[in-house]
Amino acid sequence: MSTTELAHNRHIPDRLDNPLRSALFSWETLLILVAVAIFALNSLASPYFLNAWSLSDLTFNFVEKGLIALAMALLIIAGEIDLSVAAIIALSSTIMGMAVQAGVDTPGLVLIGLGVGLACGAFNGLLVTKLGLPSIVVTIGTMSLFRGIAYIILGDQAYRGYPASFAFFGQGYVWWVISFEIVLFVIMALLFWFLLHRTSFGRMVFAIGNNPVAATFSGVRVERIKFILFCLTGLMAGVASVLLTSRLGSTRPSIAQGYELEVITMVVLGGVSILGGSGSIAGVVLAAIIMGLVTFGLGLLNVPGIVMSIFIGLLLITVIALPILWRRLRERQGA
Amino acid sequence: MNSLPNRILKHREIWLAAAIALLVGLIAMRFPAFARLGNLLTVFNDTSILIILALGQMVVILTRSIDLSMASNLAFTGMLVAMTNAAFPAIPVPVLILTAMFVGAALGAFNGILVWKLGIPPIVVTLGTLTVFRGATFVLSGGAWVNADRMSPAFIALQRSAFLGLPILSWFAICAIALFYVIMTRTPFGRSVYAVGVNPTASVYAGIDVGRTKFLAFCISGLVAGLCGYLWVSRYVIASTEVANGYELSIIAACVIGGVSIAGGLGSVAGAVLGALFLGIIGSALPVVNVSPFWQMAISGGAIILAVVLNARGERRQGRIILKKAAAA
Amino acid sequence: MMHTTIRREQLPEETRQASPRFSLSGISKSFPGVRALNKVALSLYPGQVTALIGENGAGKSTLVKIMTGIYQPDEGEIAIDGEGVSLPAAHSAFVHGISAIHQETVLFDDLSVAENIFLGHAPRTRFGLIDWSRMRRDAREVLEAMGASHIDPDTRLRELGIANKHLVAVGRAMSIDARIVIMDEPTAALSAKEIEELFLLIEFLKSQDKAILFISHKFDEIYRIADRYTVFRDGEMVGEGMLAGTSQNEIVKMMVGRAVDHIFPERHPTIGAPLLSVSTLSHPTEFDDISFELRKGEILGFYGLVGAGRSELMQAIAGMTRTSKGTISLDGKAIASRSAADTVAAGIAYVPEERGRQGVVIGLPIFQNVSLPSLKRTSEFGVLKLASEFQLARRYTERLDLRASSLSQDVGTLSGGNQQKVVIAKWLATRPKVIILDEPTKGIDIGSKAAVHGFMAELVAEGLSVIMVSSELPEILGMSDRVVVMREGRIVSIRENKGLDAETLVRLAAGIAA
Amino acid sequence: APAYAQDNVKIALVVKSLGNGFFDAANKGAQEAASEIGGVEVIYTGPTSATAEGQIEIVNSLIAQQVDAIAISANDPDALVPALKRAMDRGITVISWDSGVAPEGRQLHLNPSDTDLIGETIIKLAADRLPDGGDVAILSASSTATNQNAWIEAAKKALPEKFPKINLVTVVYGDDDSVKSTNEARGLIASHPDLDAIIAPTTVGVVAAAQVVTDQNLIGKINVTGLALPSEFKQFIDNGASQAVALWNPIDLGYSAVYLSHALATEKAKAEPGAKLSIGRVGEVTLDDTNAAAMAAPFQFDKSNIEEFSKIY
Ligand SMILES: Nc1ncnc2c1ncn2[C@@H]1O[C@H](COP(=O)(O)OP(=O)(O)OP(=O)(O)O)[C@@H](O)[C@H]1O
Ligand SMILES: Nc1ncnc2c1ncn2[C@@H]1O[C@H](COP(=O)(O)OP(=O)(O)OP(=O)(O)O)[C@@H](O)[C@H]1O
Ligand SMILES: [Mg+2]
Ligand SMILES: [Mg+2]
Repeated sequence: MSTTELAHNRHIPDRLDNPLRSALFSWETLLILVAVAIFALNSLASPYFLNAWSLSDLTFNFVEKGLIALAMALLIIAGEIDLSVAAIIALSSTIMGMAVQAGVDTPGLVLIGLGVGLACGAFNGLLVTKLGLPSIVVTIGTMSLFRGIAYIILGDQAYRGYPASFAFFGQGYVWWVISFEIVLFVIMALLFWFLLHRTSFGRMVFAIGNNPVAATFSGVRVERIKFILFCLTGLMAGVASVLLTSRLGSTRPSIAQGYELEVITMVVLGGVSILGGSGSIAGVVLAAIIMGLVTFGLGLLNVPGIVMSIFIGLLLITVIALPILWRRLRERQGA
Repeated sequence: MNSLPNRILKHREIWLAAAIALLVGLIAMRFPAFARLGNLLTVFNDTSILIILALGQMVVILTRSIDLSMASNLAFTGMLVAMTNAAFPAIPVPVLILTAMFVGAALGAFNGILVWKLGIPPIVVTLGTLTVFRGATFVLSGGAWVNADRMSPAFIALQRSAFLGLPILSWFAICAIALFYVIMTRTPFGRSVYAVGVNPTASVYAGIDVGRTKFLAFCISGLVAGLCGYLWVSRYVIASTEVANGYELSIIAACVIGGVSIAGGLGSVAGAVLGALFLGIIGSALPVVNVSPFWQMAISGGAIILAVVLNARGERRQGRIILKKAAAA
Repeated sequence: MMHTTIRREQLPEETRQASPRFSLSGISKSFPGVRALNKVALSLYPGQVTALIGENGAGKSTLVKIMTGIYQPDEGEIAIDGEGVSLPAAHSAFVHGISAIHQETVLFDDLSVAENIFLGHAPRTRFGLIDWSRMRRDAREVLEAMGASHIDPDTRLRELGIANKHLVAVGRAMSIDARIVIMDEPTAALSAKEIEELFLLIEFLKSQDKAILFISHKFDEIYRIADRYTVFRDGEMVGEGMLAGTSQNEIVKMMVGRAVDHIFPERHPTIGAPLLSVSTLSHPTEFDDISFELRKGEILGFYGLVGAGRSELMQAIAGMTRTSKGTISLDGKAIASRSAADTVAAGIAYVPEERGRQGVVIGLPIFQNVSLPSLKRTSEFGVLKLASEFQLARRYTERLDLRASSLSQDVGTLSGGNQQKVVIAKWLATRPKVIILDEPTKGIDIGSKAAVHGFMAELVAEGLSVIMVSSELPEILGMSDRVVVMREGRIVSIRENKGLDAETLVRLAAGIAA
Repeated sequence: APAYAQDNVKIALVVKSLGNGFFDAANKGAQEAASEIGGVEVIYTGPTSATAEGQIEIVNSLIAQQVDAIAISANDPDALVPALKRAMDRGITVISWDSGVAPEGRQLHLNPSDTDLIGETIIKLAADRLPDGGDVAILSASSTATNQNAWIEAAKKALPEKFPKINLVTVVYGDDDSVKSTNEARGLIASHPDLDAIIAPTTVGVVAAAQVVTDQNLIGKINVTGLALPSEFKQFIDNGASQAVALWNPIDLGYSAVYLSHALATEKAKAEPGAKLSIGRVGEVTLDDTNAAAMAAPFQFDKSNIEEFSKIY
């Protein structure tokens, strides 16, 4: 803290370190390095990897989960969590399927898909903010509830017969190998980056996550913002549902099983603190890409998916533990 | 004001037990055989594994932690003992059970060490080990299943054989309930688990090592998961990578329904057991009363939400009272 | 133990025979930015009650935590019966027979009363299991001995009022067969009757030859129960001796009359018309029938003992808590809305007391902390303008002479005093008409205090009105134009700060007849 | 077009889930076909849990690896169609076997046996032991499995004419998951006290049902039948929980899948309605209007022969 004592001049600089320099030592840089390394390894390991179509196909492995992770990142930064996102996908897809039977056309289907997602998110948000319940239990409950409703509606049936134009969202290409899904992901990532890092809303999200009491004392409407974040997460689950349903061309109640944990893993791997208060959209996007690279790369080598998950799990623990060990080490040297 | 009936009614476990009795009553109206003792014992036996797991999870949750890796731990140890049994049928089953408990506890200790020594949030640690343990199961088995034909008769028969008219599996649950009851209510460790969850700062003042208590809690949940690894595999007579996939959330749900507060410090053995039984009864009753099994998930989801809402009502915190007249009133 | 032998020579006749049961010497303890204790000494004698006296923040509780193994001193020795000991953890204090009632009730809300009393040393059965029935019996005995037999050992602590909780804390200390008993403001939340019972208990402990440390801000209690006194000021020991023969005035002077006091700013207030008026404001449990007016350009001091309810009142005015009755109006307009966001918009800023919890957002950099309540002004259509955020932050932090290396530094890395400056800057940046400062200099060093005081003077000179809640007499006397004294949730007196003296205020706040 | 420049023809055998004994046996046959044909590399793969999403990810990586053919036993007839269509667009031969995909998602489908025949056989296995008629229930796999649903349809069709005394009380789904199948079997027994037989046309479900009957001491009262792998099921024939079960030869099925994939991929054969295609040592099949073909009739196992077959698969 010697700098503190020395700063006798009344001028306090905006920042001390060169932003470029601090960017160089950031979490995102680490993730970029990891991503590049995995990319390189993939290209070496399989001759089929470096190919426009392969790289395009690769994106399907993470885009739907990544879209939810964008919103989930904000929610976790604000100190809450939503385990029901995969169930929201299932319910939203089921309702879309019902709408198809009723003869609704593509634009209507999309609206319904997004609307159901939003409504589910709002339901979570109401339970958490109005009744003051812990979000982790609320969403464990709604996770069963939402998917349960999908099972009640569908039972052992499947909905199919989506209109041909509906296939575009999950299967269509905007240009050459550039799929609609990846374009949407890039746009959404930019939007969320802007929302979190460049608006007063995003600033309040950080404040809430770091210290909800102080945020309330500072006039931040904590409950309202949390509610909005739950709605946003539900909405993004709705978006993912539209994409996934379109990609599968059919709906079963077991759709997107287990996605919630993968989404949360993405968020945490992206450097978002599970305790709230810190994280970045760039990190989450990179984590999504890394998970896509790992699964697709190992898939090319015909490594079973479950073995890939060992890599992801270890990556998660190591990446979280490393900074802590590093700090310990430095403290020990300092003492 | 503190009369006995009053005090009893304050316990949420009583309410839950009443709700379960009501549920059984309702089912019995449509299907009387369900409420017969024999059938209820079968339901209890069917729920035994969930009960044991919920008890382990309860200890962890009480310390303000969470163990998402229990089901994966179960799959791993289950696979390990099944493969051991297939390869060396001569090893007596009790030895295998002890092995399962030991291996499970070791995996739990791995979680616990990361929480204790590195201070990584339990949810992150166990989210990681959730996939690692299950992946390790696949690696261990090479993806192959161990079927009934490869297990020794004793391995399969043990929990099915009866003692005093009850299957051994039920006895496992009964012993676990008794043991956990004693640990949680009658041992300094059990009480320090509560203390850590209720108020970590005050625990430090009272001379409790908070990190170590959490570590031990994870060892217990791991040990229990290991034991259930054997029980599960021998009950369903199959060991595969997919065993109990996603079951971690059912375990947590049982605790939550049983009134174990996710914020730590609140919850009881009776609650966790009743929460598990509630899920077990719904699961076994639906096909019986001819409600489509597809309703089961929604019903248990609704039950979880309802339980959380009701528990939260009971926990409303009061502010401090400065005014003397208010304090007296 | 050289130290103690020398000291004994100076002691009056009757204690010279007894050697101290527990003695600390040369104890220092620093926290980031604060030297809480500086080479202090304290001795406790068997069969005697020693009162530890000092202003808020003098370091009393810090010493208690060192005596109970919760904090480790930076330097100094601890001895029991003349033998040096170390207390590396709370448990080791237990083992040495030290028991304490801490100032913050560190109890377990969701455990039963009996368990709160016995956690960590519960009676066991032959098999090593906790013996609940004996524990209940013992708990009942302990509570009865304290005259608190109305508390049922089986109730959950959460269901008890704060006074009863405090009794349980006392019971916990009693339950250990301790030779040294420490009580950090045990009477703060007790009623007169309960205090009487506590005193009977202390008399009993004295007769049992225990060494007792008693901390209180209330002089009548100190004179009733204590034999000896030790006075701390700003982390240093400034005096000790036998109470008999020492007048209350002498002690008050020791604790408030600071030799190296900083000079309060010279002010020539021009006080205008009433700006904020609060009338019959009430809360079901926290405060009742509060009416006062704050005038333009005025500093209104709120004095009272800890727990008098000043903070609750101010939070209600700031829109953080609901009230049951009464009105608040600013500039003649009633403030209808009851949320912090609306109060800020109306022009009232509340700088909270608990800086760490309610004030700073640790994890965010300084400039983001400062701009948090003013985000509307540093953004356009919700889009942040970084440059104007920095500008805003710089304007107010530089005025407060914040010592920081850059505005992008995490506030968590600042010292307590500098954090406090950030909090004040944050509220000033909202351009309020009224600013409420709750313990604005709590836990900050003398230098920063002067800066804050100087700045307050500037503010009122610019026409702002200030409410200053403080438990520090010099601050109240040095800064206020008028002083409101609160006790137990009610206003007991509103006075012009002319010819007011510390003792009058202490008496009013503690309810001692003059 | 297939890459002749490469030495090997790469054929991916995609199964519903890894670890399942039935598919492991099929893989054995696939490898046999590969070494018999020569110059063929078989990639045996599948998700860990039987989901369509898992299979889609695998199909995507197979497309990227530019395999020559994909032979899939699908977890969902519809959800896989888009991914498989894409594979065909990129010149990959796609066939389904065992559990089919909708016609637009594959070039041909290889049924292990004639659907109607299987449907009839599973009922007959139960009916043979119930000369006076009785109540039977079906424990199926996943509710979306094409093959299961087709067999159950066929069984229902056969009931009124050929087995008038047999009463099918219900159909439940165990999702090819041991736990779920066990619970469903228990539910069946609890809710239908007069049940005489459980028919499980799935190798996972039939083992679970037989284990439940054994555990609940209902041997002799409830007869378990269906489709079972002899090696996994032998003990239940031995202990009497089941009188007889049936199955086709999974080894032959895997063999044929690879044989046909190879023939199509190397353009030695063409998949069109009515075509007669050779499947090497197994014989030949004829494609119907939907390009589907059926292999041999299911084979019955009982006390007399299970010992022998349990050593093979
Ligand atoms: N954990 C801590 N971290 C930082 N500073 C601390 C900590 N604990 C105490 N301090 C500071 O040490 C000083 C002494 O505090 P302490 O609580 O000992 O005072 P006290 O004499 O007990 O006051 P009171 O009469 O208000 O109880 C204060 O300036 C306080 O802010
Ligand atoms: N009854 C109590 N229960 C719990 N905490 C208490 C109680 N009384 C006082 N405290 C603690 O003492 C602190 C000061 O109490 P409070 O804010 O009510 O009174 P105040 O008159 O504003 O005192 P202060 O001079 O500390 O501002 C609070 O932050 C609180 O933590
Ligand atoms: Mg104190
Ligand atoms: Mg206060």
